[in-house]
Amino acid sequence: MPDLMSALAFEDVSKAFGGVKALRGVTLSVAPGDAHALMGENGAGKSTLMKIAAGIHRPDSGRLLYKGQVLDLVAPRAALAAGIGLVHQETLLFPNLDVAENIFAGHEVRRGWFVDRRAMHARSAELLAQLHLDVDPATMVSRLSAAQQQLLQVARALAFHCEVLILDEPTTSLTDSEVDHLFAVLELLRSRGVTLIYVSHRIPEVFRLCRTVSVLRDGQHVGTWPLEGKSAHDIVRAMVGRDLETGHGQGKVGEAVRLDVRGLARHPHFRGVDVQVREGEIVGLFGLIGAGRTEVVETIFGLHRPDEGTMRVDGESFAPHAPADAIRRGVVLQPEMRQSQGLFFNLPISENLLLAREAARNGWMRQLGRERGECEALLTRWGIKAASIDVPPDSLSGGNQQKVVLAKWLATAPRVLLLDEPTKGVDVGAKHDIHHLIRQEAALGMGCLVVSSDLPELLALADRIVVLKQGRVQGEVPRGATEEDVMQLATRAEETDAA
Amino acid sequence: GGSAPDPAAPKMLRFAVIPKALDIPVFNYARIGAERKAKELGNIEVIWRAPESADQLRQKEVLESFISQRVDGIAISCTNGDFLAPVIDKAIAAGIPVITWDADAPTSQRMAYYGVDDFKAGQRLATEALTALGNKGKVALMTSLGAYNLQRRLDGVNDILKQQPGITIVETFDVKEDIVRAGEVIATATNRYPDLDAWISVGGWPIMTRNALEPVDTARTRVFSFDTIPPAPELLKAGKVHTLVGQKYFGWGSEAVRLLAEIKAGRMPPQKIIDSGVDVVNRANVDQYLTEWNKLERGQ
Amino acid sequence: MSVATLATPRSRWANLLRTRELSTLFILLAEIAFFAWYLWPDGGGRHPFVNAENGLLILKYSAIYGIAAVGASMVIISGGVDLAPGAVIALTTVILGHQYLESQWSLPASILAGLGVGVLAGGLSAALVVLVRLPPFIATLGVMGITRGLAYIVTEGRFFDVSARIPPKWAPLGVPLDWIAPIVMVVLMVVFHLFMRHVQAGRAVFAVGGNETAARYTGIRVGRIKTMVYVVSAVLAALSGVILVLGQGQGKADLATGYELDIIASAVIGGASLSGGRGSVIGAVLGTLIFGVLRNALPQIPGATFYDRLIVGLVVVVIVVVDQLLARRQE
Amino acid sequence: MSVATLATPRSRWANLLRTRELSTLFILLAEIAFFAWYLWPDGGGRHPFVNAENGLLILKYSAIYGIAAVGASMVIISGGVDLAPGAVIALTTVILGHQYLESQWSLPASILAGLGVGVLAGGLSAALVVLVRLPPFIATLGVMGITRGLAYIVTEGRFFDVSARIPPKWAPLGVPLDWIAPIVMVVLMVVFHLFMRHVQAGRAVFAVGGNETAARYTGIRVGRIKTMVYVVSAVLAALSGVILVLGQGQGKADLATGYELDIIASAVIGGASLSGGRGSVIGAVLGTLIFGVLRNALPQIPGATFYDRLIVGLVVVVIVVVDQLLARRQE
Ligand SMILES: Nc1ncnc2c1ncn2[C@@H]1O[C@H](COP(=O)(O)OP(=O)(O)OP(=O)(O)O)[C@@H](O)[C@H]1O
Ligand SMILES: Nc1ncnc2c1ncn2[C@@H]1O[C@H](COP(=O)(O)OP(=O)(O)OP(=O)(O)O)[C@@H](O)[C@H]1O
Ligand SMILES: OC[C@H]1O[C@@H](O)[C@H](O)[C@@H](O)[C@H]1O
Ligand SMILES: [Mg+2]
Ligand SMILES: [Mg+2]
Repeated sequence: MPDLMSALAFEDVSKAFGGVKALRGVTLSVAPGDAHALMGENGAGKSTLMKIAAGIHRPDSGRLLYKGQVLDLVAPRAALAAGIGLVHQETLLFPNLDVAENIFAGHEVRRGWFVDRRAMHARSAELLAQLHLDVDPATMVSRLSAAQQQLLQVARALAFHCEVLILDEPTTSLTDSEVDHLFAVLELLRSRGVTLIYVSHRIPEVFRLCRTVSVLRDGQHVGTWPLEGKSAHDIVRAMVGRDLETGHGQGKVGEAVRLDVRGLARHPHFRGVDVQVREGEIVGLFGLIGAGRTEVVETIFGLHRPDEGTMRVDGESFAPHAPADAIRRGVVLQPEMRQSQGLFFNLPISENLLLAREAARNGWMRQLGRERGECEALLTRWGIKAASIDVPPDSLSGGNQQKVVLAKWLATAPRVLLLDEPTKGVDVGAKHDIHHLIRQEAALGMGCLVVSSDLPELLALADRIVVLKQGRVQGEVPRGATEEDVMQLATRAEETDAA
Repeated sequence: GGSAPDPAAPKMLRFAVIPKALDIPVFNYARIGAERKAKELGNIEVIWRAPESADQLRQKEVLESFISQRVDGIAISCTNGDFLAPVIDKAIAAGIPVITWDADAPTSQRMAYYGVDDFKAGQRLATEALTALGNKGKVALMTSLGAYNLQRRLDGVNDILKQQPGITIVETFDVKEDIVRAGEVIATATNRYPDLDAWISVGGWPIMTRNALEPVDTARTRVFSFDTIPPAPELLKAGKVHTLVGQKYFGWGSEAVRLLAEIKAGRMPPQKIIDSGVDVVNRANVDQYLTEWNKLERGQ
Repeated sequence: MSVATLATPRSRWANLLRTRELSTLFILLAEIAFFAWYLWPDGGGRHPFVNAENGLLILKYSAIYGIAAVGASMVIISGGVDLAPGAVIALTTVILGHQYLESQWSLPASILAGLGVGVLAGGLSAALVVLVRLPPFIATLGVMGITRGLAYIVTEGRFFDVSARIPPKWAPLGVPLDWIAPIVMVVLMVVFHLFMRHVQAGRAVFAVGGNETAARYTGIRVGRIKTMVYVVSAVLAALSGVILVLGQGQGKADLATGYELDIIASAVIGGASLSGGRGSVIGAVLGTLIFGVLRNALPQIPGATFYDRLIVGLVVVVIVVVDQLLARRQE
Repeated sequence: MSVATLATPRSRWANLLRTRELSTLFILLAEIAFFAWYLWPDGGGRHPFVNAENGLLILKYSAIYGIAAVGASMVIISGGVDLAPGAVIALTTVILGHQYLESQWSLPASILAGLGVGVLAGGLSAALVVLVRLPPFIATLGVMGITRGLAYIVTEGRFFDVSARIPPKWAPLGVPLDWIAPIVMVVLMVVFHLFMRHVQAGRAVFAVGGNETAARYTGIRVGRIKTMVYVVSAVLAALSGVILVLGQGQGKADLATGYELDIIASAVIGGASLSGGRGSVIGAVLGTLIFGVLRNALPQIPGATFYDRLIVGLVVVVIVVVDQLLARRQE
């Protein structure tokens, strides 16, 4: 029965990509004016379902109802015209255009034949201000940080005045304060009657924003419930089909200093950074957007040359000219952006898993036969869901892609593991697995330095957290500290700056 | 820029001598001839210029550039005479004498042409072939599409061959001024037509190396080609080639410069078309031809 | 966000944009200045390089490349590349000549037939790129072969002597033939510059070249935009062919052989990026003038004869390198 | 994940890989079959196309392209493109000829000098791409101009008649000269195929072409890999030049003009993607054979003279289109 009361409804929607059945007869409806969370493990089919609503994919079977009417979307254009907007999970921007042009691309404000640049800039400035995004509309997008780019994608969706706004994991790069700004805007939209569909793996956010939740599992609709009265536990169970123990699982920190960074500086990004990581220790590196965390770990990894400072690995001086040097010394980095920095979509998973190790190895012949066995072992060990080791990674869900990137680094048997947003866009189950694996590796004596915008994650994972603000270390908090303790360090700095 | 003027010396005359292209070997001898003649006459500077490869539009641009810098005379081998005619006329209207060499622009006002009559030369090449073949047999023709003088030669060749019922033309091959391609075409066609009686080429592509004609069994297939520059005469002596039709390569340059100097001195050439005549080189006269050639090369 | 912080980056960016074309203009002027100095006539008198006639000459020949470069640079900005312009120019001259002389069509009708070559060639390139999703390099390489091949088939190595039927001092609408090419080039440059900067479809070309997926997802009709640039490119090449055959008097299959690489190089010198998303129509036209000045001035330097190719190669490298270094400085 | 599900996709992927080269081989065989049928001698007797001698002929001339295509396809796989091979071939023939004839060097020394051209040209391309970070198209376009320019400067329009000093039936190491080019081509094809599949540096070429940023973050020395492919490409072009000058007997500045486009087209026909990350050395060589068969067979068809450009253009398009459609089917 079509639900006449729904803003958007999917009826028995199926979609397959080659052999992969992404959606298997999903029936689901979203009430008008609702803030509806869509949850599920990585690869459950959330993005696919949302892309169908945005006219990017066409379902193989089933149909889409919009305000009770059957809607046949032939192109993204048609969805936008109907009032359905989507903030994509991936970064989809024009690096060669400025912020205003990115917001209005394809929908420019016109005066007669000509594009009205002034009007677009003014309107962009408003949208950016709403999101507290402090960038000039004339800035080139290639100059924005990952977090700024993510907010910009939201700003673009806001410009369309949609009736249904879908946000597919819009906060993976954001810290709490940016999330606050974003939620304020979303609350405002909802109060104006806009229907929101919110895809996220961050359960607290879902409770904050949404009223209803739908859960997908393996391309099928598990159920839809009001969030009122539900617990995080319930949702996880619905998603994963089992309980996850939330153990802190403290490892034992050794005495030897694995990584010793002193007075590291790279202008204008950061300066005077001191960090020590001991064997078996997991150190968190926290900071607000643009605090320079990524820059710090990339510099340690040899991607950039520091202007000042010294580094030691296991007591020996360490000054890598390139990542290859760092890898040889046992220092590896899982980069922030897995798609652009971590994966080769032209190569099978097996190559993705072993290239790093092989590039660092001195020998030059590959033993492709033996490697297969190793790759299959890695797949099993990390629980990576893939058709085989011979498919390229684009057929994997985000969480599984992330596991491939992590596995590729652990295959090099590192001594120091630098992680930049290790669970970005990863579902609770996978996140749990990843935490478990990181702890397991640390317990074997590795030193880990973890950058994450997800404060609860850091609190659960790290033995202590170093807080960075505008490129300077503000202090650190020990295990057992609260979110408030950490935020205080970050905001105290902000107050002193304002003074 | 430029050379320091010596007020005592007579004014230097700057003659632009323009071949069809810089990458066609026959023109190298024309350059030698032109520069030698300039030196001999004294107050003449030769500017040797052309597009690298034959391109009639770029050649026209070069020609126009010489008009706007007001050189004292222009001698040109036209990639396409009709195409250049209006610009040649423009030069003459601007007071710059123009003569053509090797490849004419008959529809222009050019003051003289020095070279062969391409149509007749083609006829001659074909006649030599007919004689050797006894007016019958299978022949393959070789040209490069694009240049007008080659087209005229080809027309001349065809004019003669088509009158002979005993002659079959198996194909006219276009080698695109590429000697590697010429070699490939010769090899392929030799394989395709093992009973071929003759090759007739209106340009020198087959005879610029020993290698291009290597697959040809000269006992079966005879080769007739335009151009006699080295190593062609040696190929002839070695029996790889039957008859060559040569042109006045050094003369192209030296006559061109001489004619321009004469015109500058107020003496118009007695006739517009100065047929340089061709050198028909065959087994009988090749040694004599080589002696002559060596003299020319040494500048005697 | 204060007004002050707002002003700085915007005007800096605006500067950059302007600078990119200005820097090409600057290189062109420096080149002209160099040759003006180098070729200064010893005894005074008429300057062989700096004179009105020579200026017109440079413009007239550069326009053959320049008109095509307007379209080719749009293709490059869209993230593609067009290897067909040279062949399209040739086929246009041939078809125009054939219709005018052999089929006895009127001149306007023959011109339309010539432009039709552009529509068809561009349509074919677009179909291969958009529908069959061939990489542009290979699609337009194929179209180049097909187009030039047809020109040879029609002419069989001969040519159509259009000059025979066009009066030598012919001046359509009172404009001397020599002036037409430069005027058309400048008008097209301005029109398409405005189009690319201020019209939605023009902006979309930049978007498509910058991130095709993002363009598709934001509702830009990527297929149409690509079709547009390939058709514009081929039609402008055909227009260049029309002007060539009218101005030079011949329709011939081997005309403009290899010019595609010069045209692409001009666009790149003028600031276009072959990875798409960046470039300028004005820059591309200025790029063709940089080469045009070289082609004009080098024959005026006696010893330079065999150095042309080297000089052109060096100029390409030096300009792009300097440009790259300047761009890095500015960052 | 059961062993069963594992097996199916693995062999499918492996198949795909193999198919890509097999499909090029299939096209080549189909082409040969077509001409074998079309050129079947009416009265029986010796087949003009299918005979050992003709096969050798095709191989010998294709090898000029094929040897260079081995390197050029590696550049394409790395995400770049090399426009210089034709010019490098030419400069090599010229330098070898010059050293051998004018400077009276020994033949081996002259050959080394010729190969030196490759090292220098490749080094320059690599420097421009890696250090100055020029887009490969423009960097190698510049190197193409510089290289060919030098060839013109050295020869001044003349040529070096190496045939004068190499005996016509010369057979180094007992191998007839005609056999050398095909043998070298096949050996290089096998060696570099193995290199690209089984050697770490070869795998890295695919990684760099697939995602350069990720390659850098993976610890691959991107600069070295790129330097390697440009140098290999130019050195193999030079090797092709050496074989050309020995086989054809001439060192000349205009040799191999425009061959770069044929070489690139061959690599693409053989499965290389110009956006990098995909391609095959074997495929590229098979691609040159596809063109080689055309160059050989078309002159055997009476009347085809004016049609050959069209046919080559059509073949490029048809092969790549068919290939694209097959690939989509398989998905
Ligand atoms: N374009 C595509 N081609 C092939 N397979 C795809 C494609 N897009 C999605 N898939 C597959 O479809 C399934 C569902 O993917 P989808 O992106 O919808 O998951 P998701 O729920 O959004 O996961 P995540 O939380 O990781 O974003 C996955 O197995 C994925 O690998
Ligand atoms: N591509 C870029 N171009 C210019 N500036 C950049 C770029 N990337 C980052 N920055 C700037 O460098 C500084 C440090 O950025 P970095 O990415 O290291 O921060 P971060 O703490 O990791 O924050 P994020 O959450 O944004 O990743 C910030 O001011 C940021 O705006
Ligand atoms: O090699 C080609 C050359 O052949 C000559 O015979 C001809 O006179 C030249 O103009 C040129 O075409
Ligand atoms: Mg998703
Ligand atoms: Mg970061």
